[in-house]
Amino acid sequence: MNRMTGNDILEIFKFIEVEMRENSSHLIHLDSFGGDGDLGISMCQGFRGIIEELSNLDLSDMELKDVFLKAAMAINEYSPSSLGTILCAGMIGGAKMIGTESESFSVRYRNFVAGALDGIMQRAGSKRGEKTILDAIGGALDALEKSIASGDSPEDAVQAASSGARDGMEATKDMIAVHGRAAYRKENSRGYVDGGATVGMLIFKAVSEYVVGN
Amino acid sequence: MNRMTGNDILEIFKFIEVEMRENSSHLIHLDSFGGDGDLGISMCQGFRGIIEELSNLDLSDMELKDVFLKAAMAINEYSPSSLGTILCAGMIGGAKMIGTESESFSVRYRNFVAGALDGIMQRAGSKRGEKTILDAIGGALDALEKSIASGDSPEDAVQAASSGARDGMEATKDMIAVHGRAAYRKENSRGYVDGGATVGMLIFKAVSEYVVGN
Amino acid sequence: MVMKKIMNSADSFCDEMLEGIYLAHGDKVKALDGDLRVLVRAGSPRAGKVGIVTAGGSGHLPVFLGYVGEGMLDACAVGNVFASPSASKMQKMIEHADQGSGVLCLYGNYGGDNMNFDMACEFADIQGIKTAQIRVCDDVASAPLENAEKRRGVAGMIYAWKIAAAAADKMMSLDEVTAVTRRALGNIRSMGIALSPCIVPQAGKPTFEIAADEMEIGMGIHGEVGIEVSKMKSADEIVTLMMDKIVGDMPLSEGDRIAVLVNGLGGTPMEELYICYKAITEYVEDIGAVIDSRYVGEYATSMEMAGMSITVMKLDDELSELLDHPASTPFFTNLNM
Amino acid sequence: MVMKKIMNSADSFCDEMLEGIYLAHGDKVKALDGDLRVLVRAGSPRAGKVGIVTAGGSGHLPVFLGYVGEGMLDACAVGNVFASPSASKMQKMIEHADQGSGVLCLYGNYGGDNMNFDMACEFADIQGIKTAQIRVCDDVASAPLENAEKRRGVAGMIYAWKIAAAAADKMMSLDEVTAVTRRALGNIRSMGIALSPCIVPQAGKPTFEIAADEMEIGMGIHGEVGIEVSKMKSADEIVTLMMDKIVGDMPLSEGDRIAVLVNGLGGTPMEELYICYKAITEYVEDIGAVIDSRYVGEYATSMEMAGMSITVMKLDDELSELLDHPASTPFFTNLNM
Ligand SMILES: Nc1ncnc2c1ncn2[C@@H]1O[C@H](COP(=O)(O)OP(=O)(O)O)[C@@H](O)[C@H]1O
Ligand SMILES: Nc1ncnc2c1ncn2[C@@H]1O[C@H](COP(=O)(O)OP(=O)(O)O)[C@@H](O)[C@H]1O
Ligand SMILES: [Mg+2]
Ligand SMILES: [Mg+2]
Ligand SMILES: [Mg+2]
Ligand SMILES: [Mg+2]
Repeated sequence: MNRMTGNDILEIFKFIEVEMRENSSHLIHLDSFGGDGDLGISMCQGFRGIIEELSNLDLSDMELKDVFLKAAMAINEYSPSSLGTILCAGMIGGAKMIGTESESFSVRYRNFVAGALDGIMQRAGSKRGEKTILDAIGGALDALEKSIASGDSPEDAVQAASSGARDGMEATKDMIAVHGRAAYRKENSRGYVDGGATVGMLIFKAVSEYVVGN
Repeated sequence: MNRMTGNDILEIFKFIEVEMRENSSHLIHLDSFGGDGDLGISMCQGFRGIIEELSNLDLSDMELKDVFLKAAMAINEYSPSSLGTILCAGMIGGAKMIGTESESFSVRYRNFVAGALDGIMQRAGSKRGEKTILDAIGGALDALEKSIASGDSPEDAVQAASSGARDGMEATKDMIAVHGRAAYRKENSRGYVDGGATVGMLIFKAVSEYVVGN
Repeated sequence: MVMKKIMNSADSFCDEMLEGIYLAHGDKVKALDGDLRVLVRAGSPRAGKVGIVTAGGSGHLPVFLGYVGEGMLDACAVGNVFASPSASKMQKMIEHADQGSGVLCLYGNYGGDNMNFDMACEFADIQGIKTAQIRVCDDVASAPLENAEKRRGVAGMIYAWKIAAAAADKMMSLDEVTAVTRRALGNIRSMGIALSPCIVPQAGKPTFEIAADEMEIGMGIHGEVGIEVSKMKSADEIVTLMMDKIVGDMPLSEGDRIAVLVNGLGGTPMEELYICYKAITEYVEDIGAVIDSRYVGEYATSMEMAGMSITVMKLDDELSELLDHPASTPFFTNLNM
Repeated sequence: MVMKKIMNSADSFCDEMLEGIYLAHGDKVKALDGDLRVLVRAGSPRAGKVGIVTAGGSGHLPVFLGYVGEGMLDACAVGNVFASPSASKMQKMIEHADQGSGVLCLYGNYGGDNMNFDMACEFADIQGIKTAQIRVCDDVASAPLENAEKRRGVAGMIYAWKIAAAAADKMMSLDEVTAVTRRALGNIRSMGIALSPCIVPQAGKPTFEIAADEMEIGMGIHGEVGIEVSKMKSADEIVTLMMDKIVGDMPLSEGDRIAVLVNGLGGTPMEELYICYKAITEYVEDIGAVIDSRYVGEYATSMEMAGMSITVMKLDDELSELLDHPASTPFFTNLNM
């Protein structure tokens, strides 16, 4: 998998949507500790919305950047919850950095993830280490950097990102939330994994499974 | 016990109040089948109200008729629920018929009960056989008539009235309610004893226990 | 279900609630001669106006006392939770409300209230006050049409008060007010469902339970048993079965103009009431009738009971005009409608 | 706790509720360009008036959309239950509300709403529409005073809207409206308790449970955890601990004039709110402050959640005047106060 088209992106969103659906009650559960327990619902709606919007477009010739901008507006429209809006900001940030086909898959992937991280930090006023989805994305980015430095294949890159995201997610367990509703729990927000970080992990997992499988 | 004073009446109301208090949850339970479950509460309030009002009066020289009129207004004031108001009507009706000291205790008691039955029937538009307190009062009246016909003592009369009231109460088990909230249950009101009839039974029981014990 | 109420004690529940109301709305209502249990308008009564009064148990806010105010009731006697006030309090209230033209006692058909109003009116008679009594019997679930006078009074009271009070405000005579109110009541039907019980503070536990997946169809506002217990249904199904029962009792035809009250019993969120209102509009539209006026909200509650009731009033020109007549109490107004 | 709601489906919950509202109040409010999720006043906007808009999740009726109307908000974008609406809907609403003098976006401080309003205002900027944003952060239980900008927005929103909308109605400029609203918010504090959870229809079960004999002190209106879980207390004790927290944050002194909002969260009967109001008057009297205005009822709910909140606004002459300025929406009016 070196050449990605808009259709691949749509297929990846379908993989992500399945993950969200299958983990819906788990996400609701995690979001209930400090949040309002809507995470499983809002993520299913958001990714279904993206799929619906993208399915109506001829994606084969569309630039990936534009596909992500469409997806960004769609997730905000269909799931304007905190995380839906954060993912919107992330996709806008990623789209800006995704570059052109002249670059390799792994580099584009790394640049997209870096752009997403940046976009979210600006929109949401947050940074890594604050028990959010940023920790999963940051974990993926670190792993991607390493993987690219050692010249890994696209398959290795996505798998590295996936396990990096999982590490980032797991690290949120010991963090204190400072953003979102969970922040109201202060010290008590320690001890469980962040729901948004779990969403991040699931996204990287879905990307990895799609890329490895195709 | 041939001469009754207003003080005896007050003591009897205290006996009745104890019965209501001790059977409060049972009355609530019975009133819950078809009614609103307030019977235990309203009866306690009502009789406590009577005791409070009468305790402020010099009863020793008051005519029994006037004692009952005071009690009637008090129970309506402190417990204006259906049954409180019915007992008010009953006491007014009874007071009208209680006569003077020239008559024997048993005759006066019989006349009072007959007047109470009448007063309620007129105020509430009901009659015996309709699953109400009237069945207990009616049962007591029948038993009193018999007891007087056979020349029984005051003690025998009150005991007869008490067991007659209990029979009347028990007979309500197979009746269909046609008055009050229980009437909405129609056929389903059959199968349990009426709460108001149980109150009636407890009143006659208290009278009997006071008279026999003094 | 365990009792969980924000209160100080069951015994002080009603009086503290009343004190709160007088403290909050002392410019609009007052305790007659300092008696918390007799609530009257703060201003002095209008000379010559027919008095419109009611009475009933507590636990139904804004019913009963919440409807005392401009263009609405003149006075209300207040009982304990779900219990009638006494005849003597009613009598005081009637006396106050009489401005020489008589007083209409307009209240729900419940044994205790009936007998106490009977006694109070007898007392008033003796004092030479002209009174009329109308018992509201709008709950179609509580007795068949041929025994309509045995039906309970539920949220239909609000329309009855609105009509009667507007008529009195227009200085109609006691006979005229009584006549138009009776006519209105001939055109009013209600039906309710309950999803959860409520707890009388002094009882401390519910008088009945409803299974988690069931509802009581036709339940009364004190938890009196209804027509049947059924599995939970969808909003559309619930509205259809309620409207079928109402329309079965009081037929609606194409072109009829109606007023609709969708009433929450206390525990049911307003969101659900509007979902029901949508279903009602569809039901009414199928008949070809027209909804001219609607109230959606908590108008007659049973404390924390979950559930709702629907009330329909068939309108004519006079009833419409009386319904639209301005009314303003601390708990109810049509000035924003 | 099992979900028991009068609805047709969780997915249609919000849209059917909205359809019901438009059907009921079509003479007062309408769906902008047919979009159910953008509710605006039915009439055409007043030229030159500063637009006052809000947005937020469903499940809080009468918040948010219920405050759109005469003398109140111009428009409201409506999200799913407890979820923000999208930036594009907010943008449409801002565009509609702008009458050349700019638009104040006045809403509760929640992550999703904040980010979406930020985006929407960036879009509006590009279109040349002047906007200002104020996030209501009135819940003293949600963060200490030094982090006051992190606090959640709860029932204090109602006072903020009332003040801002009255100022706009008096044709003040965007800067003036913003300034007086900020000043009002500096004088507004809220605190809530919850006695039972509520269920988001699409979740189907509560996000938390409260033991039968316990309450959550300081809980947010979406069930965000509060300050502490405590055994149930008496109404007087509850009011004291809530008022202590409010007054600890915003001192009240002898002679201060205040407005008080006693707000039911949905499942708590109005009777209990008045018992609390009585306790509040006693608390305030001990300080020597004076309650000049009070709202008691369901002003900002969490569907069927049982509980209540207290909001206090310290008044000055200007705030009093703006508070008293006439307002009339289908869900809120002060015409009867
Ligand atoms: N400021 C922020 N920056 C980054 N991520 C955030 C921020 N605030 C919240 N999140 C993420 O969003 C998740 C909650 O999303 P969501 O359930 O949609 O929020 P809400 O229901 O409060 O709108 C959190 O678990 C966290 O990962
Ligand atoms: N019309 C009536 N005539 C005689 N007794 C009646 C009548 N209606 C009700 N009762 C009695 O009153 C009892 C209920 O009293 P109560 O609980 O005070 O009623 P409520 O709570 O409905 O006011 C019934 O059990 C019945 O015995
Ligand atoms: Mg959430
Ligand atoms: Mg009863
Ligand atoms: Mg309520
Ligand atoms: Mg409610």
